[in-house]
Amino acid sequence: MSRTDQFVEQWLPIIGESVVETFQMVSISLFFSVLIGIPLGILIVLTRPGQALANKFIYQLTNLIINIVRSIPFIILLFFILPFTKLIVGTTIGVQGVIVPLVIYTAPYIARLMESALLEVENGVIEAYTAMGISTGAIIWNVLLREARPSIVLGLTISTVSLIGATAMAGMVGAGGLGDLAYRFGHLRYEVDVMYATVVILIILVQSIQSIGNRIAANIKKD
Amino acid sequence: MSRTDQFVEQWLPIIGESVVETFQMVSISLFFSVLIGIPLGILIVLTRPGQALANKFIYQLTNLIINIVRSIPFIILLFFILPFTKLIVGTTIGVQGVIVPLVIYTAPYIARLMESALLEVENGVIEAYTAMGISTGAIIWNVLLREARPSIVLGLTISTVSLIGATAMAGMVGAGGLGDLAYRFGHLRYEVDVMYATVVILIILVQSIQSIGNRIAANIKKD
Amino acid sequence: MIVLENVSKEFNSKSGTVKAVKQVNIRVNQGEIHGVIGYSGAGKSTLIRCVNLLEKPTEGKVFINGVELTSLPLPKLRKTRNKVGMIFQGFNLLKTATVYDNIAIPLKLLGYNKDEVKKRVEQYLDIVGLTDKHTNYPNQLSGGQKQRVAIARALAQEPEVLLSDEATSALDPETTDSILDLLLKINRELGITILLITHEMNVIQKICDHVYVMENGVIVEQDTAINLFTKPTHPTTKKFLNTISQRNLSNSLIAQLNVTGAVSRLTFVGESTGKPLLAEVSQKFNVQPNILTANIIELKNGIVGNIVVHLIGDKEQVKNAIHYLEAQGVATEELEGHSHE
Amino acid sequence: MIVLENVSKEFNSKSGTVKAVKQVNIRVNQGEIHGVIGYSGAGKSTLIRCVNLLEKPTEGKVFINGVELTSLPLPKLRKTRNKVGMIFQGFNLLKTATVYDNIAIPLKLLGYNKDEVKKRVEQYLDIVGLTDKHTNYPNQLSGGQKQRVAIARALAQEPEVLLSDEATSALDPETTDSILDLLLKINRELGITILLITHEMNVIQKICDHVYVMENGVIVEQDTAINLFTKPTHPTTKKFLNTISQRNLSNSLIAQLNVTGAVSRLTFVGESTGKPLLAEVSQKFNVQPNILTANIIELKNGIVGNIVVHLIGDKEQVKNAIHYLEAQGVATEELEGHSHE
Amino acid sequence: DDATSETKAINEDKIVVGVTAGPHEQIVEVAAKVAAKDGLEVELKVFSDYILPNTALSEEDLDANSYQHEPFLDTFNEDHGTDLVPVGKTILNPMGVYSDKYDSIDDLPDGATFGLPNDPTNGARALYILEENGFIKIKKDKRESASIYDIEENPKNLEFIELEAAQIPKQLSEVDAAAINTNFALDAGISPKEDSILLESSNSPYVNYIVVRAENKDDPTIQKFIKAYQSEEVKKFIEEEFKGSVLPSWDE
Ligand SMILES: Nc1ncnc2c1ncn2[C@@H]1O[C@H](COP(=O)(O)OP(=O)(O)OP(=O)(O)O)[C@@H](O)[C@H]1O
Ligand SMILES: Nc1ncnc2c1ncn2[C@@H]1O[C@H](COP(=O)(O)OP(=O)(O)OP(=O)(O)O)[C@@H](O)[C@H]1O
Ligand SMILES: [Mg+2]
Ligand SMILES: [Mg+2]
Repeated sequence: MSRTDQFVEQWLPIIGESVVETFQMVSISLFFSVLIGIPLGILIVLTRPGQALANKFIYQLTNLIINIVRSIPFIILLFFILPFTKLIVGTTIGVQGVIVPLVIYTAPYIARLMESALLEVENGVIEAYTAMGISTGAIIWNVLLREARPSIVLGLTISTVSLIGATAMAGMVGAGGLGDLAYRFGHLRYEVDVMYATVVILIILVQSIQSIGNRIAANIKKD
Repeated sequence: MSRTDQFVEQWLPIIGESVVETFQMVSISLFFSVLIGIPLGILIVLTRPGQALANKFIYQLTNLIINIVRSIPFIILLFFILPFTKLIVGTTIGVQGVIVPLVIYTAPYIARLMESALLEVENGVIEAYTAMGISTGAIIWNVLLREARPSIVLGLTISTVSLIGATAMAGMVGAGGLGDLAYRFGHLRYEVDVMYATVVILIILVQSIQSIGNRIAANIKKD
Repeated sequence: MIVLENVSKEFNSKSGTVKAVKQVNIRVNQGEIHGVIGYSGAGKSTLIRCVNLLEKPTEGKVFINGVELTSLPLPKLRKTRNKVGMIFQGFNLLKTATVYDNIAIPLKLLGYNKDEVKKRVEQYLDIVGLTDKHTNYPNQLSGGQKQRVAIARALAQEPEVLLSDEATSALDPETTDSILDLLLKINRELGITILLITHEMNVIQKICDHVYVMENGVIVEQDTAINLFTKPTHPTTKKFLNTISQRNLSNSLIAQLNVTGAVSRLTFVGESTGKPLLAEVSQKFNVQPNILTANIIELKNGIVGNIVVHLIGDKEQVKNAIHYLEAQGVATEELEGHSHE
Repeated sequence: MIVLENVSKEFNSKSGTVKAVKQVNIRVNQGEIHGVIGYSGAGKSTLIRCVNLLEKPTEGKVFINGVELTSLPLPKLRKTRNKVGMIFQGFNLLKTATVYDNIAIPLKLLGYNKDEVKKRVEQYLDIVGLTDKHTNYPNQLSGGQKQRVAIARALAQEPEVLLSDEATSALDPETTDSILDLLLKINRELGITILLITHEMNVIQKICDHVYVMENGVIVEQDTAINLFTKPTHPTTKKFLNTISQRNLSNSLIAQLNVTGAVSRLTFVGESTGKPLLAEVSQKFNVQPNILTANIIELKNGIVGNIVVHLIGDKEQVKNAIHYLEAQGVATEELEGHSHE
Repeated sequence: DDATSETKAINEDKIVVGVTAGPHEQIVEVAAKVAAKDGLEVELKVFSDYILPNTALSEEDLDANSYQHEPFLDTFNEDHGTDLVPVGKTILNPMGVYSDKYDSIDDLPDGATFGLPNDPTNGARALYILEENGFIKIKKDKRESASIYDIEENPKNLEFIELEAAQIPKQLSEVDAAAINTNFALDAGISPKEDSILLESSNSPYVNYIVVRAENKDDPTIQKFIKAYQSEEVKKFIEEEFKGSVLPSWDE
């Protein structure tokens, strides 16, 4: 049996499992992060002074909460919210246990990127829809989010890639995944082949996500 | 001596030192990341198909490099590039040793945020300056970067906050800093007071950076 | 019905406070079309934006169909706005939506069902002549085409009140005419109330019942279109009228011509234009009338004729001719020239 | 000097390929002002954008001052573009720069020294009447004010060749006039070559030497301004001319009037407008001329008079009167009406 | 309370064991194979953090963990008010001091830089070795869980630099001396016997344990797992794989 065959036989299942874990962590936590992050981003844009729902208190509070969460290093956050994690998903370890901290880590980050994307939407179009007496909710959905889509897609792409990076740290709570595999085997055990294989998979993953993101954004953008 | 006094006496110098280390790490690596990230972002915007300097090869290559670096989890990156770090700054430990990996981690990230900001600039203005026969360099500086400033500032703010997060991991090469202090003493050694103190300082730091960033962006934005 | 009572609007900027609109009163009854003219920066756009509260007036009250808007809670304000269409000076289209969707989306949001939306979009796209562009995106359109999409969007809403800010200024005369015809038609058939801003006198001429002239935030003159075209009093009004009746002859030319007679501006209203008055004069008096400039302006509610003639002959005869013309119901104005401008 | 040789431009979009400009030839000699008119979507903006290669023609050659641009390397293209100013339909100002900076930044980039920049900015801000707005940002300006900043920016460059895409369409008549006067002045004093797009015939009238009429990407008629105003041949040209000479009377009215005589359009060129011809006719023949519409159009290079008269009298007399008028150098055209439109 | 602990009573066929990445993980992997023959399934949860395996254990997400020595466990129990108990000795991960620049620890000059692991279990040990050999003095109450801030006397003015344990061999050239776990030293091609300038004494208190919640101390499933861990196969694996840098310590 050649060295390669041996490597494949030994590591393929492990790497395969890590790929699955990474996909699970990224997709599930991305889903919830988007679910929380986008409304948060909208809230912070709409409640800022001079905007449709200007409300200094809510604006400052949301801002503060986002900042607090973003201030805490991921590893501390992970530990800080253990009771909360336990409450929500019933366990603090494994892929399940890492979803909650990943979401809490990623959501405010997405909110910030959202903010930056939404602030780019031309005021004029929003005015046009306001003038027709269309409700703020409908304007958010049909104008604000719609027009910001190219930036939103780019922002989400960036977030997804960062999220993949964060899952590497998720290994610390026993969730596994590619980043953790690279760290544990490649780094701690000097199984350099595993590390390279894993990093190559990560690169392919990131490159695909970024290409898809760029393509979608360019497609939506019509000017 | 009261508990507080004791705490202050014991930990104040240590925390103070960590604050200094964090400031050093963040400011120096931010400086270099911006220096590398912004031109990279410009390159990737200008060489994309249909743009002023459209060049498929450079575009794809830059894109790939950014993606590769962004693919590698920070913790792996930190150790991967040790020889390179040693070559550049002569040491791989302490604040100096962590600057290189932090820059390599942050620069492509800034490049991506830059890309997203620059793509928002209206084509019309760029055309107006092209029509006057103004050089691409001058247009980049006076139109592209100028008009994108609000988004750039927001993007840099987000990057800076993420960078502070990354410095927490930098403790692994002995660079210290607030995040590392919170992790090792607050978390690993359960000096809860230290953790809270550190986290509060981090929150204040992040909140200030974000507020300043938001204020500047709002000030530059004139529509 | 649109009523503005003492509406003022101030802006604060680095270069100080700008009073863009000052104490303006306007009343557009149901089914009427009123127009606002004025120089660039006069405050026209700001004024019209006060009507649907896109700009909150610093002072004054705004009524639409009898409802006072400034004190209205948001949900009720929205209800009223549903009935108010607006065409913006800057188009304000969705960049990422096709021409079709730019018209369809607001209709969907206003609660019309799928079939109705489709019907209206197709109908109004046809009206503005953009059916073949329905899959294009705004940045693939010419300036005038964008303007027409904006018009179609506002009209498809089939509002009771229409606010139009230079809706036709990016359009060629032919397209402008067809849009104006359309506005007149829906005004007549559906009784839509229109307040419009324009700098093109032919728009005023063709569809306005009433005209406001604005300068530095103040309405300096207002009257029915006929009165304004016949007896303008404010210099700004006169300058605007010059654009279609070319009233301005050089002073030196007038002075030169006055040596051999008199230069006179004759304004006819309605029927009197039909009479071959000048020929009569030439037969009755020993006076040769030479037309220097002439215009017959068909207004929405009547016809105004405007002729500047050089009446050649001796002073006495010329005076008699002018008296004769006035007796026939023609407004006359003798023009004095200066030999040096 | 601007020369376009067989220039075509195609766009590809979902709704198929659009041939926006088809085989266009244009030659604007140094110091001339040429105008392009045409319906919305005719391809005017695309054409003018081909001149400085903002739009790369799919076919054909572009020369500016004798230099062929399409094959020029970028640095040389830039050199040529330095001499070409452009006013855009959509303003294209820097949102984040003040009015002052919007004019100053390009000047700085073009290498003028500080004093020169300051001098020019102040001079052109004054000319467009925006001195008091110099610290404002574009979104604090009215539509016309933005347009004026764009004009000032292009003129401050003091180009040899100016491309203007509807530069005055957002402006009131007074401001338009002052801008046109300015263009004429710099054209006369500095010999600047101008190619402009407009849909306002009074712009053509006031400053153009030569006119192109564009339709569906093709130039369907072109001639000197005087010839075009006197003897328009293409229906589109005629429609555009109607906007300033109100040539169109309803067919039924014409039919009705023709019962009691003849309706005739008289076109005078130059001097003949000065003659009291109609009065003469009325004295010489037993014919009463009733002016239905009348226009005297002062073109840049001459005067064109345009009168539609109802000549009342018996057929024979009317015929004689018309022959007499033609003998005096007046172009006549009898208008036929149909009782049913 | 009783009700919950009863429902959470250890499953007879399967236990979940937490380990930290590295030797602990590798060894339990082998122990799991042994246990499988005995009808016991062992599921591994790998952590890189040193706190979460204990919190997860006390939260009943784990049934046992294997990564810590007694001093660390005691501190943890005290800090977090938990009741975790050691039930079986596992391995000793001896530590040595190495230097690229000096042949003897006594050559270290005043103010020399000294690298040591930045995690609490290994970091405290490094300091302990130094204290044992009289280079520093640690505060009394912190003796077995000391950090670099707990040093009372430092006559040589050593400058301590905390580094990632696995990384120290690669960074050895940048410090005057460093404490390195033997396994990492071997991986990096450094020989403990020849290259070290100081080795941990064999009576180290830092033997690692399998740890469980107090109520499961005598649970038969746990005993089954301990038996599998302390088997001959595991011992053989350790000796072959780690070549003396990790010592099976349950027989002592
Ligand atoms: N990028 C594009 N993609 C597809 N079609 C385009 C694009 N740009 C312009 N067109 C089409 O080309 C034609 C000519 O457009 P152009 O802007 O030149 O018209 P225009 O004569 O300037 O009209 P207007 O007076 O309304 O400004 C239009 O039908 C337009 O829809
Ligand atoms: N947001 C603002 N901040 C400061 N000044 C403003 C603002 N908006 C408008 N203005 C000023 O108010 C005045 C009136 O502007 P407005 O847009 O109403 O003019 P307008 O009559 O519509 O002109 P135009 O015909 O050029 O469109 C202008 O002098 C303009 O500079
Ligand atoms: Mg306006
Ligand atoms: Mg155009």
